[in-house]
Amino acid sequence: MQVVEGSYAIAHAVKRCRPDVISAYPITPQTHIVEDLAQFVADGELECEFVPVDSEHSAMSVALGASAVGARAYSASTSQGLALMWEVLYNVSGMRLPVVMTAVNRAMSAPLSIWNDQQDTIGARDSGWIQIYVEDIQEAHDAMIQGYKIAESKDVMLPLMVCADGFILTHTYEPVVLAEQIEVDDFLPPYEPEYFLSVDNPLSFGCFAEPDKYMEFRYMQHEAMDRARIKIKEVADEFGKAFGRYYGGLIEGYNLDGAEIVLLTFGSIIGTIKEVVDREKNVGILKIRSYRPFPLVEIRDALKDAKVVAVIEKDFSAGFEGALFTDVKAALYNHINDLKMLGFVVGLGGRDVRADDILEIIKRSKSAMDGGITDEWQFIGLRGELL
Amino acid sequence: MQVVEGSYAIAHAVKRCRPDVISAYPITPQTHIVEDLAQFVADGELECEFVPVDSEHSAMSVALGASAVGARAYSASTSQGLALMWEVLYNVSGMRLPVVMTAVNRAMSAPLSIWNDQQDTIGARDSGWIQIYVEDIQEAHDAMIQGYKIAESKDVMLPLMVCADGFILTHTYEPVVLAEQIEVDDFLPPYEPEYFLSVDNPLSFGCFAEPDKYMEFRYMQHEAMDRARIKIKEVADEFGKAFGRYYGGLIEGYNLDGAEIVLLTFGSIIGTIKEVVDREKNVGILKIRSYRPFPLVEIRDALKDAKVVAVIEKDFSAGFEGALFTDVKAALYNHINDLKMLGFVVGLGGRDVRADDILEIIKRSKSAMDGGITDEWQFIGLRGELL
Amino acid sequence: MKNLFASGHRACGGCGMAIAIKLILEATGENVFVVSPTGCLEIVSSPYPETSWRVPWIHSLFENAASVASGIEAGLKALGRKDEGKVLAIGGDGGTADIGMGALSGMFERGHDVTYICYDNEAYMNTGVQRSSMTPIGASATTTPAGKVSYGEIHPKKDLVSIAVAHGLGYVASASVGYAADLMDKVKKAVDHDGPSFIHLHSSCCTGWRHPSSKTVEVMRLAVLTGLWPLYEVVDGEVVNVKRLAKRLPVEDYLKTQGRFSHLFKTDEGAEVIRQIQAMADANAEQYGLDLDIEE
Amino acid sequence: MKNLFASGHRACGGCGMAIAIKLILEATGENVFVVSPTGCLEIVSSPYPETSWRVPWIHSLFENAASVASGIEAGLKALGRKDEGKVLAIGGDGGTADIGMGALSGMFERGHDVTYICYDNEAYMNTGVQRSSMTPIGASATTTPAGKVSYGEIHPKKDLVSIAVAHGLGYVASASVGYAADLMDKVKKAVDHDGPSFIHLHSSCCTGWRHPSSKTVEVMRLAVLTGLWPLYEVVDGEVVNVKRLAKRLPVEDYLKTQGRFSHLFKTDEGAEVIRQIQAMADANAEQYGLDLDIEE
Amino acid sequence: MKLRIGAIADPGTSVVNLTGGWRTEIPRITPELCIRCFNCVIYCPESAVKYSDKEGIYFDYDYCKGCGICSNECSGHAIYMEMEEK
Amino acid sequence: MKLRIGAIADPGTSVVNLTGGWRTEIPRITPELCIRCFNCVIYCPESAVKYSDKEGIYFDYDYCKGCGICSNECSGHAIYMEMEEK
Amino acid sequence: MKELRIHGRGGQGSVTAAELLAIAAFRDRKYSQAFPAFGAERRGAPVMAFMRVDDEPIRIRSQVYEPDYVMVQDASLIGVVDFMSGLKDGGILLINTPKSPEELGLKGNFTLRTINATAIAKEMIGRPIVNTTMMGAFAGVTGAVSLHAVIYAVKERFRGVAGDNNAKAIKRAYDLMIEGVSS
Amino acid sequence: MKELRIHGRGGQGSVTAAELLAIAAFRDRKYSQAFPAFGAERRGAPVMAFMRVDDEPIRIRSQVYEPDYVMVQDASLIGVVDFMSGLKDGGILLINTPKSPEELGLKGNFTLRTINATAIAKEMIGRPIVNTTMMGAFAGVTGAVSLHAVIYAVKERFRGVAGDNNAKAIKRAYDLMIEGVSS
Ligand SMILES: Cc1ncc(C[n+]2csc(CCOP(=O)(O)OP(=O)(O)O)c2C)c(N)n1
Ligand SMILES: Cc1ncc(C[n+]2csc(CCOP(=O)(O)OP(=O)(O)O)c2C)c(N)n1
Ligand code: SF4
Ligand code: SF4
Ligand code: SF4
Ligand code: SF4
Ligand code: SF4
Ligand code: SF4
Ligand SMILES: [Mg+2]
Ligand SMILES: [Mg+2]
Repeated sequence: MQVVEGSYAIAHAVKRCRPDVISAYPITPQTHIVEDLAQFVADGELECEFVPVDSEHSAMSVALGASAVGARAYSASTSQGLALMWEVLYNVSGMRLPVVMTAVNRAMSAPLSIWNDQQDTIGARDSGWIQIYVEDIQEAHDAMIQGYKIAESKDVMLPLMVCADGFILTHTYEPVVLAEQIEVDDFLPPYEPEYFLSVDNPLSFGCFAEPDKYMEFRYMQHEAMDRARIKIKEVADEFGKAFGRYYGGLIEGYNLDGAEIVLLTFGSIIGTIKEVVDREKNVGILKIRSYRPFPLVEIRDALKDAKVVAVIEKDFSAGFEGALFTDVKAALYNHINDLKMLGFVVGLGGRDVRADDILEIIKRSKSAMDGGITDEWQFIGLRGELL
Repeated sequence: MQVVEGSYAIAHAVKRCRPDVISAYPITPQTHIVEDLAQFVADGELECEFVPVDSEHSAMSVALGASAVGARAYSASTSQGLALMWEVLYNVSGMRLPVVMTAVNRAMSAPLSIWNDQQDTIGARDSGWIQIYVEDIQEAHDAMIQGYKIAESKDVMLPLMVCADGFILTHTYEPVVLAEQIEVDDFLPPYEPEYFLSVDNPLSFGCFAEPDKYMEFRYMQHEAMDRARIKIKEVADEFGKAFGRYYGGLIEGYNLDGAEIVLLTFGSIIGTIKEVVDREKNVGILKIRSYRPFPLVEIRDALKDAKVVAVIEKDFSAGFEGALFTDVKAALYNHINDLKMLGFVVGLGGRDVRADDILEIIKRSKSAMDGGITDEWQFIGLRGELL
Repeated sequence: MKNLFASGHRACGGCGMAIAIKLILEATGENVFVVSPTGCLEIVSSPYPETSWRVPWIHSLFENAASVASGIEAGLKALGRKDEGKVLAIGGDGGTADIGMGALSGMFERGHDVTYICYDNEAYMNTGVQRSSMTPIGASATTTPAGKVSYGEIHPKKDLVSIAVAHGLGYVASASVGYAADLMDKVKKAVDHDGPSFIHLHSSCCTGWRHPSSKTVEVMRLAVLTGLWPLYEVVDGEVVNVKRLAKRLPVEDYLKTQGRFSHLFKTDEGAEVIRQIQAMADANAEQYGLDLDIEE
Repeated sequence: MKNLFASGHRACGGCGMAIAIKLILEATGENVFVVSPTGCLEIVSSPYPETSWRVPWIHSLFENAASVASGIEAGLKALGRKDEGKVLAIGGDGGTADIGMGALSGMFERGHDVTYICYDNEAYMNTGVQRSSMTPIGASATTTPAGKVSYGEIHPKKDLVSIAVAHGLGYVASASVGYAADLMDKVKKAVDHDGPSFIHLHSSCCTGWRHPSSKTVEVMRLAVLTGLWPLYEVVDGEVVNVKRLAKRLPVEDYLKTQGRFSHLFKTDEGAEVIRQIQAMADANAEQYGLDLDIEE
Repeated sequence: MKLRIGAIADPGTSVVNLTGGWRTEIPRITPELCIRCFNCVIYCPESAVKYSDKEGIYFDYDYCKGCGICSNECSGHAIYMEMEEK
Repeated sequence: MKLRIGAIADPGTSVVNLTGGWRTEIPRITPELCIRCFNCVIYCPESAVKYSDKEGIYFDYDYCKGCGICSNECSGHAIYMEMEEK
Repeated sequence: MKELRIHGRGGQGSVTAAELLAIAAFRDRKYSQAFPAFGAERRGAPVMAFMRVDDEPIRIRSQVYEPDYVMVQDASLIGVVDFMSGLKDGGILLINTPKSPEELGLKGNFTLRTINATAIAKEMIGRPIVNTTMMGAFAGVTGAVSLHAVIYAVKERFRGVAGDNNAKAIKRAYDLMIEGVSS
Repeated sequence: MKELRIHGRGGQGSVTAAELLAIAAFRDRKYSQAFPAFGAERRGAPVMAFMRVDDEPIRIRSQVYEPDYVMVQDASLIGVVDFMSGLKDGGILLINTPKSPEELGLKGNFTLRTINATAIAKEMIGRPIVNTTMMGAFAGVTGAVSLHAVIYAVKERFRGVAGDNNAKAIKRAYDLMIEGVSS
C-alpha cells in the first residue's frame, strides 16, 4: 500500500493494462490522470501511442479508430468533454468497440462548474456504455483493470466507463494497493478481437442499417448488456480471487440485514454514508456499482425487507426528478409495491455533502416510515437565502 | 386548410413567429424544414438572418449568441446533429435562453440510420429543455407557435424543443391549417427579455458558479420547469381560444373513460393507435405531450382507474428499458401501486409500426390483465431470423 | 483494373465521386486503410450487409474522419503493423471543410501519416444539395437557393489547399476527376509522402449540379479549362506542376452546362455575378500562371 | 485609461493575458461586445456574481466562441442594432486553434463582421499547462512533459496567421503583449475592418512558462527580438509593416528565461533542439525579412 | 441471415446489387471504331466497361446504369446510347 | 443575495475582490526618478498603477498583486519592490 | 379509405405525384395523405410513394401494405420490383408501358390497365416526365380523384404554359382510360 | 481521527504538504487522507488543503469543518482569511511568522504556536519555500505524525541534496517546537 493521489492510482492501473493507444483531452478534474500517463510515456515506463488531440470529440474518435484496428484504447474525460463526445459515445457502443474510459464526474455547464456531481455520466445512461460507479480510490484503480476484462469479453464487446467523482476521488491522496504488472498480466489477457480492420481480411466497419435491420442491431446491444450483467459479476469474483479485493458485483449491500431504512446510492458519497450509518440502527446502504446494465433483479432482492428507501444522488433530470430515483422505482414497480420511496438530490456542482446531510436524510426517512409527511423528492443542502 | 408537407407546415409556423435569427445545419430528415425557410428568405417572404453554419454545434451556438443579444432564435436538428450539439443544449438551458427548435426524431448511429425513432430526443431528457412531442402535422405546426410563447414567458425562460417524428411527420403531405400572420402576431408578443447583452447595460453572461452557488442555479431551473407545467397548460388553452385547436396541456386522454387497458405513448404513432383503439373495447390512450416537464400528477390522475398500462415507445436506455416506461412507473410509485405496467419498444430505426403491432400489444396487455404471463418489457416487431 | 471499389454501389448513374474512388484505389492498391465520413460516398457504398469496399474501410461519423484516421494510424503504429498499409481518408467537402474542419486541422498538426482526399462536389449532396463552404458563388443550393431576392450562394469557396499548406504539409495538391492520370499520379505521391498529405479533388455530382449524367467528365474538364479549378501541387510550400492552358475558356462555358447556375443567365444581377466569377478565374490564372504564353 | 477590464480579477500576478485584455479594451473603447471561450480569461474574470468586464460580455463554452460571436453579430444585424458596437472574440490558443478551430474557420468563411483575437500563451493554462497545438517545440507541458525519453513538445506551432490568411481575411496581424502601442494600433485596425479579422497575440503566462512574474513583458519582447515571434500585418493577403530588428538575439536569450525550456540546457539532445529552434527563428527572419540590413 | 455485431460487412458484397436495372438507356459499341483509348474503362463509375484482348471493349450490363459517360468520353465515337426496351 | 437567472452579473463587480492581499512584495516609487514614460501604467495587469498630475505615479494597493512588472519595466528605475510585512 | 402505391425511379417525380394526388383528393373535399417510402435512394434507383384518401380524417401512419391501387411509372421496373405485392383483391394496377395488358401477361385478381404515358408526355409536355400524365390516367381508371381536381392540383404547381401542357396530357390520359383504351 | 487544515497561497505547496503528511502518517502505520480545497485558484490566491489521520481506514469524504489543527503557511493571510474557523476547542494553531504568539493577539480556546519557517527555509533550503519546514513544526507541535516519518516522506519526494536540506529544516523546526520555542 502506498499513499497516492486518486488520479495517479487510476493512471497506474491503466498503465498496467498495457493500452496501445491513449487519447484524451485535458479537462479539470480529469487532467492529473492524463498527465500522469503522459509522464509514464515521457519516462519510457509505458510504451504506447499517446495522441494529444484537439478536442474530446477527437479523443474518442481516435480511440474508436484505434480500437477498430485491434488496439486496446483508453480515454478519459468529464462533463463538458463527455458532452462534446456524445455522438461518438453512441457510435462506439453501436460499433461494439470495447473502449474503456475513466469518466470523472463533474457538473454540467451552465453555469460552468468544475466541481463534482454526476449529471454528466447520468446523462450518458442511454449511450450503450457500461457504467461502473466507484466508491473510493482503490475501487477506481481496480475497476479500470476489471473494466477491460468486461468490455473486451467476447460475450460483451461494449465500451465501458468507470465513473469516479471528480476531485473527491481524483484529487485525494490515500493509501492504495497499486497492482503489479505481473498480476495484471495474469488477470487480463491481451485484446484479441474477432473482427478488426486489416488488409488481410478487408472488412467494412460502420455500415448503415435500413429499417429492416436496424432494430435487431439495437436488440443485440440490449442482449450484450444482459450478458454484461453476468460478466461483471464473474469478473468481480475473479478479481477478488486474484487480488483479494471485492466490491460486489452489480450492487453491494452494507448493513442491510434487518435494515428498515436503506440508503441507495453510488459513488464516493458512500464513504461518508458508511461513517454515519455505522452509528445508526436499522439503516443500511445499497450501493449501485453497475448503473448500466441496471441491476433490476438484484435491487429487488436487496430491498425486499426494507420499509423506506432513500435514493441519494448528485443529479436530476430537469423537469422530473433524480435519475437513479426514477430508475429504482421503475425497477420495483410490478414487484415490490409497498416501499416508501424517497429521493434526495445532494452535492450538485461541488456542494459538499456532510455527515449532517446524511443524518437529515435518515431523519426524513424515519419520519416517512412513521407516516410523517415529507416530499417524495427533494434537494438537500440548498442555501435558501440565495433563492 | 391546405395539403402541404409536414416540413413546410413547420417552416411556415416558424416564419409566422418572425424569428430574428435562424441557424441550422442540414441533416435528414430535418432538411426540408430548413430548406423551406431558406426559400422564404431567398424570396423575401421572411426577413431574418439565416446563418448557414458549419455544424450543429455551431448552429446551436449561433442561436445562443443571438438569443443572448435579445433576438428570437430558431434551430432544427435531429439525432447525430442533436448529439453533436449536446454540450450546447445544456448550456443554453443553463443560461436560461429561450431558444426554440424543432427536434426531428431519428435513430442514433451506429449503425447509422436516417430513419425515425425517438432515441435522440429521449437522450436529451435531462438537458433542461422543455420537450413537447407532437402527434400530427397540425400539432407540429401549432406547437412551434405555442413553443415560443411558453419558452419566452418570464416565468419560464427555458429553451424548448418540439419533437416531431422524422419522415413520418416531416415528409408526409396532409391537410393543415396554416396560421395567418395576423393571428400569430396577436397571439405571440415580440421577444423582450429582461436581460440581454447591450452596450447600454453591459452585463456579463455565462459566469461560473462556485460550489456555494451552483446548486441553487440548478434548483432555479427545476423551479422554472415546475412553472412551465402551468405555462404549457395556459398556453394550450389560450391557443385553443385563439385558433380553435387544442391538444391537451401536458397530457391528453383518448377513450380513457372506463378503459381498463391504457396505451401510454407519444408522437406520431398515436394516429395509428387511435385507428386501432376505436375498434377495441375498454382500451384507451394516454398521450404524453410534455415529456419534460414530466406530467407526474396528471399521469397519476389519468391512470387511476386503469388496470394495465402499456407504455409504447421508440427508444430504450441500453442496459435497462424504455425511458418513458421507466418514468411512468416512477411517477406512479408511492401513489398507484396496483397497476400492471408493461413496456413495449417499437419502431426503432424506422421499423414501421403497423396496426397489427398495436393489436399484439393490446393482446398481451389483456393477457396480463387476466393474469397471463408476459414479459414486463419487450420488443415488438423484431425479426427473429436476423438474431 | 483492380476493382477495389466493387460494382453494385448505389451512387446515381454518372456520379463523379464513384469515378474518383475507383481511380484512387487503383492508384493506392490494396494495402490501404480507408476512412470515410458520412456522406454520399458512405451511403452509396455501405448498406449493411453490402459494402463496395475491397480494402479495409470504416465509417464512423460525419465530422470525425480525420480523427478516426489518426486513431487507425496510431493503432497500427502501436501494434507494430505500420507496414501493413497506408491510411487514407476520403471525405466530401462538407465532411472535410465544414463539420470536419477541426478534426482535420488537428490531424494535420499532429503530423499523422495519413493522406486525406476531399472529393469536392461543392455541396451537401447526400442530404439534398445544401450549401457547404465549398459551394461556389452564384450556385443555387437548397439552403442558399436562388429566389426573388437572392442569386444563390454569396461566399467564395474556402481555399482548402492554402489552408492545408498553411498547416505546413509537405504534399498538397488539387486534382480533378476529369483528369484521371493526373489524379492517380497525385494520389500515389500523396500516399508515398511521409506524414500528412492532402488532395483537394473536384468531383461533379450530376444530380446536384444538374447536368446530364453523361457529361460528368466533360463538365469537370471545363472547370479546369476555364481556370476555375486550377490543377497544381504544392510541395514543401512551393507551387509546382501547374497545369497550364493553351486557351482558357470563358467561365460561361462551364456555368451554362449546369442547372445550378441557370438562374444567372436570366437577370442582370446574374450577369454581374458571372462577371465576378470570370474575375475569379482571371485571378486564378494570374496567381498560378495558368495561361500558356503563346510566345513561349 | 478607461479601465474597461476591472481590477479584482483573479489572474496570477504578472499574467500577460490580463495586460492584453486591458490594452485591447483600451483600444476598442466601450462599444464592443466581447465573447470569450472557457479558459484562464473566463475563469479569472467571471466568478458569479463578480465580473471584471465593463463591456457586454458572454462566455458559453470552450469551443464555440467564434460561433457565439457569429450569433451575436447576426442578432445585432437582425435587430437593427449593428451600430451599437463591434463584435470581438478573445480566446486562448486552445480555444482558438484546437477545440475551436472548426467554429473559427466557419465564422471566417461566412464573413461575419467579427474581430477574433487569440491570446496565445502556448498551452492550456487554465487546466494546468497541458500542451496545445500552439506549444512550441521543446517546451515541457504536462501532457508532453520532458522526461527520460522525451524533450517535451515535438510539433511546431500551428501558423494561425497563415491559416487565417488562407481563409481570405482582409486584415490579419501578429502582435505581442510586450508591444503595447503596436497591439492597440492593430486592435483598432482589426475592429475597424469590415468583415472578419484576426489577431494572433503572443501573451506570456508566467505560471506556465515558469518565469518570475515581473519578467512577463521582458520575456514577450525577447520572443520578438530573437525572431521567434515576428510582428507583422497581412492586409488583403500582403505581408506589411514587419517589425524589423537591428540585431536579432540568439534564441537562447529567450529560452533560458523560462522554466519550461530549462531541460533543453541539460542534454545534448536539448542542445540539438535549441539549434532547431534557432533554425526556426532564422527561417522567420528569412521569410519576413526581419533583419535590418545595417547597410540600408 | 444472422446479423454480425457492429454492422461489419464482408468485402465487395455490393456485387449482389445488380444496378443494371436502373438503366433507361444502354451503351452499345461499334467495335470497328474503337481506338483503344480506354476512356470508357477509366471513367465508367460502375466499373462496368470491360476489356479483353479477345473481345475488345464490352459492357457488364448487370451493373451498367446507363449514365452515358463512356459514350460521351469515347475518343473513337465507338460507343452510342440507345433507349432500352424491357 | 438572490441569484439572478443564468448567472448574469453586473459590470465591473470584481472590484469587491481586493487582490492586494495576494501580495508578498510591494512596489514603491521614488518620484524624483520618474520620467513619465507610463510603462508602469500601461503594463500593470491589475490596472493598479495610477497617475495624476498632482500625485504623479501611485499605486492602488487594494489590487496590486506585487507582480513586479511595473518595476521591471520602469524606464527611470523609479519603482522598486520590497518585501511586505503584514 | 383507399390506398395507392406508386412505383418509380429516383428523379421521376413519384413523390410529387403522390403529393399532387393528395391535393387533388382534398380539393374533392376528401381527406388525404401522401408520403414517400422514406429512404436514401439515389436518382435511378427504384422508389415508392403512397397516397391515402378517405372521407374521414386519416390518422393511420403506417406504410401501405395492401393497396387498393398500384401505379407503375416506369415499365423498366417490371421484373426488378415486386410491385404487385399486397395489391388487394379486386384492386387496380396501372402501368406506364406501350404494351397492352395482355402483352404483359400479369395474372391475379385485379384489373390491369396500361397507358403509354411516356409517349403522351413527350408529345404534350415535350419531355418524358410521366408523373402528371399518370395522375390523369389514375383519375380515369380509379375515380378516386376527379379529373378536375387533378388538373387543379397540377396547375397550382406548374403555372403558365407548363401547367397548360400538363393539363392537356392529364386530360388525354384520363380520357383514354375512361374510354377503356389501354395502350 | 485527527483533522488538519492548511492555509496557504497558490504556488506555496500547501497541497504537497498535506500529501506528504498523509504519506508520513501512513508510514507511521496509521490511515491517512489528504486533499486540497478543490478550486480554480491562481498562484498567489489564498488556498487550503486538508489532512486526516486515524487508526482506522478513513471513509468520510466531506471537507474538514472542525479541524483539530490549523496550519498557516503565510502570515500575510492573517486578516485576509478566517483561518480560525471551526478550530476545535483545545485545538492547535500553527502559524509561520516571525512574530511571537503574543504579538499576534489571537484569542480562543486553542494552543497557538508560531515559527519563523521562512527564515529557516531560506537558511537551510536556500529558498523561502516553507511547506516542508512547516511539516516539521507540525510534527513537533502535534505529534500527529512522527519526525522520522515526515523526513521519510519528504526525502522520498526530494532526492539528494535537496532532500537532505529539507530534512534539516524539518528537524530544526521540529526541535524548536519540541523545545517549546515560538518565534
Ligand atoms: C453531425 C451530423 N450532421 C449532419 C449529418 C447529415 N449529413 C450526412 S451527410 C451530409 C452531407 C455530406 O456532404 P459532403 O461531406 O459534402 O458529402 P457529399 O454527400 O456531398 O458527398 C450531411 C449534412 C450527419 N450525418 N451528422
Ligand atoms: C469541451 C471542453 N473540454 C475541455 C475543457 C477544459 N478546459 C477549460 S479551459 C481549457 C484550456 C484553455 O486553454 P486556452 O484556450 O489556451 O486558454 P488558457 O487557459 O491557456 O488561457 C480546458 C482544456 C472544457 N471546459 N470544455
Ligand atoms: S447525389 Fe451526387 S454525389 Fe451523391 S451519388 Fe448522386 S451524383 Fe454522386
Ligand atoms: S495561469 Fe497563466 S494565463 Fe492563467 S491567469 Fe495565471 S498567468 Fe495568466
Ligand atoms: S453507360 Fe455509364 S455505367 Fe454504363 S458502361 Fe457506360 S459509363 Fe458505365
Ligand atoms: S472510349 Fe471508345 S475508343 Fe476508347 S477504348 Fe472505349 S470504346 Fe474504345
Ligand atoms: S507590482 Fe504588479 S500589480 Fe502591483 S502595481 Fe506593479 S505591475 Fe501592478
Ligand atoms: S514606469 Fe517608471 S518612469 Fe515610467 S511612468 Fe512609471 S514610474 Fe515613471
Ligand atoms: Mg459534398
Ligand atoms: Mg492557452
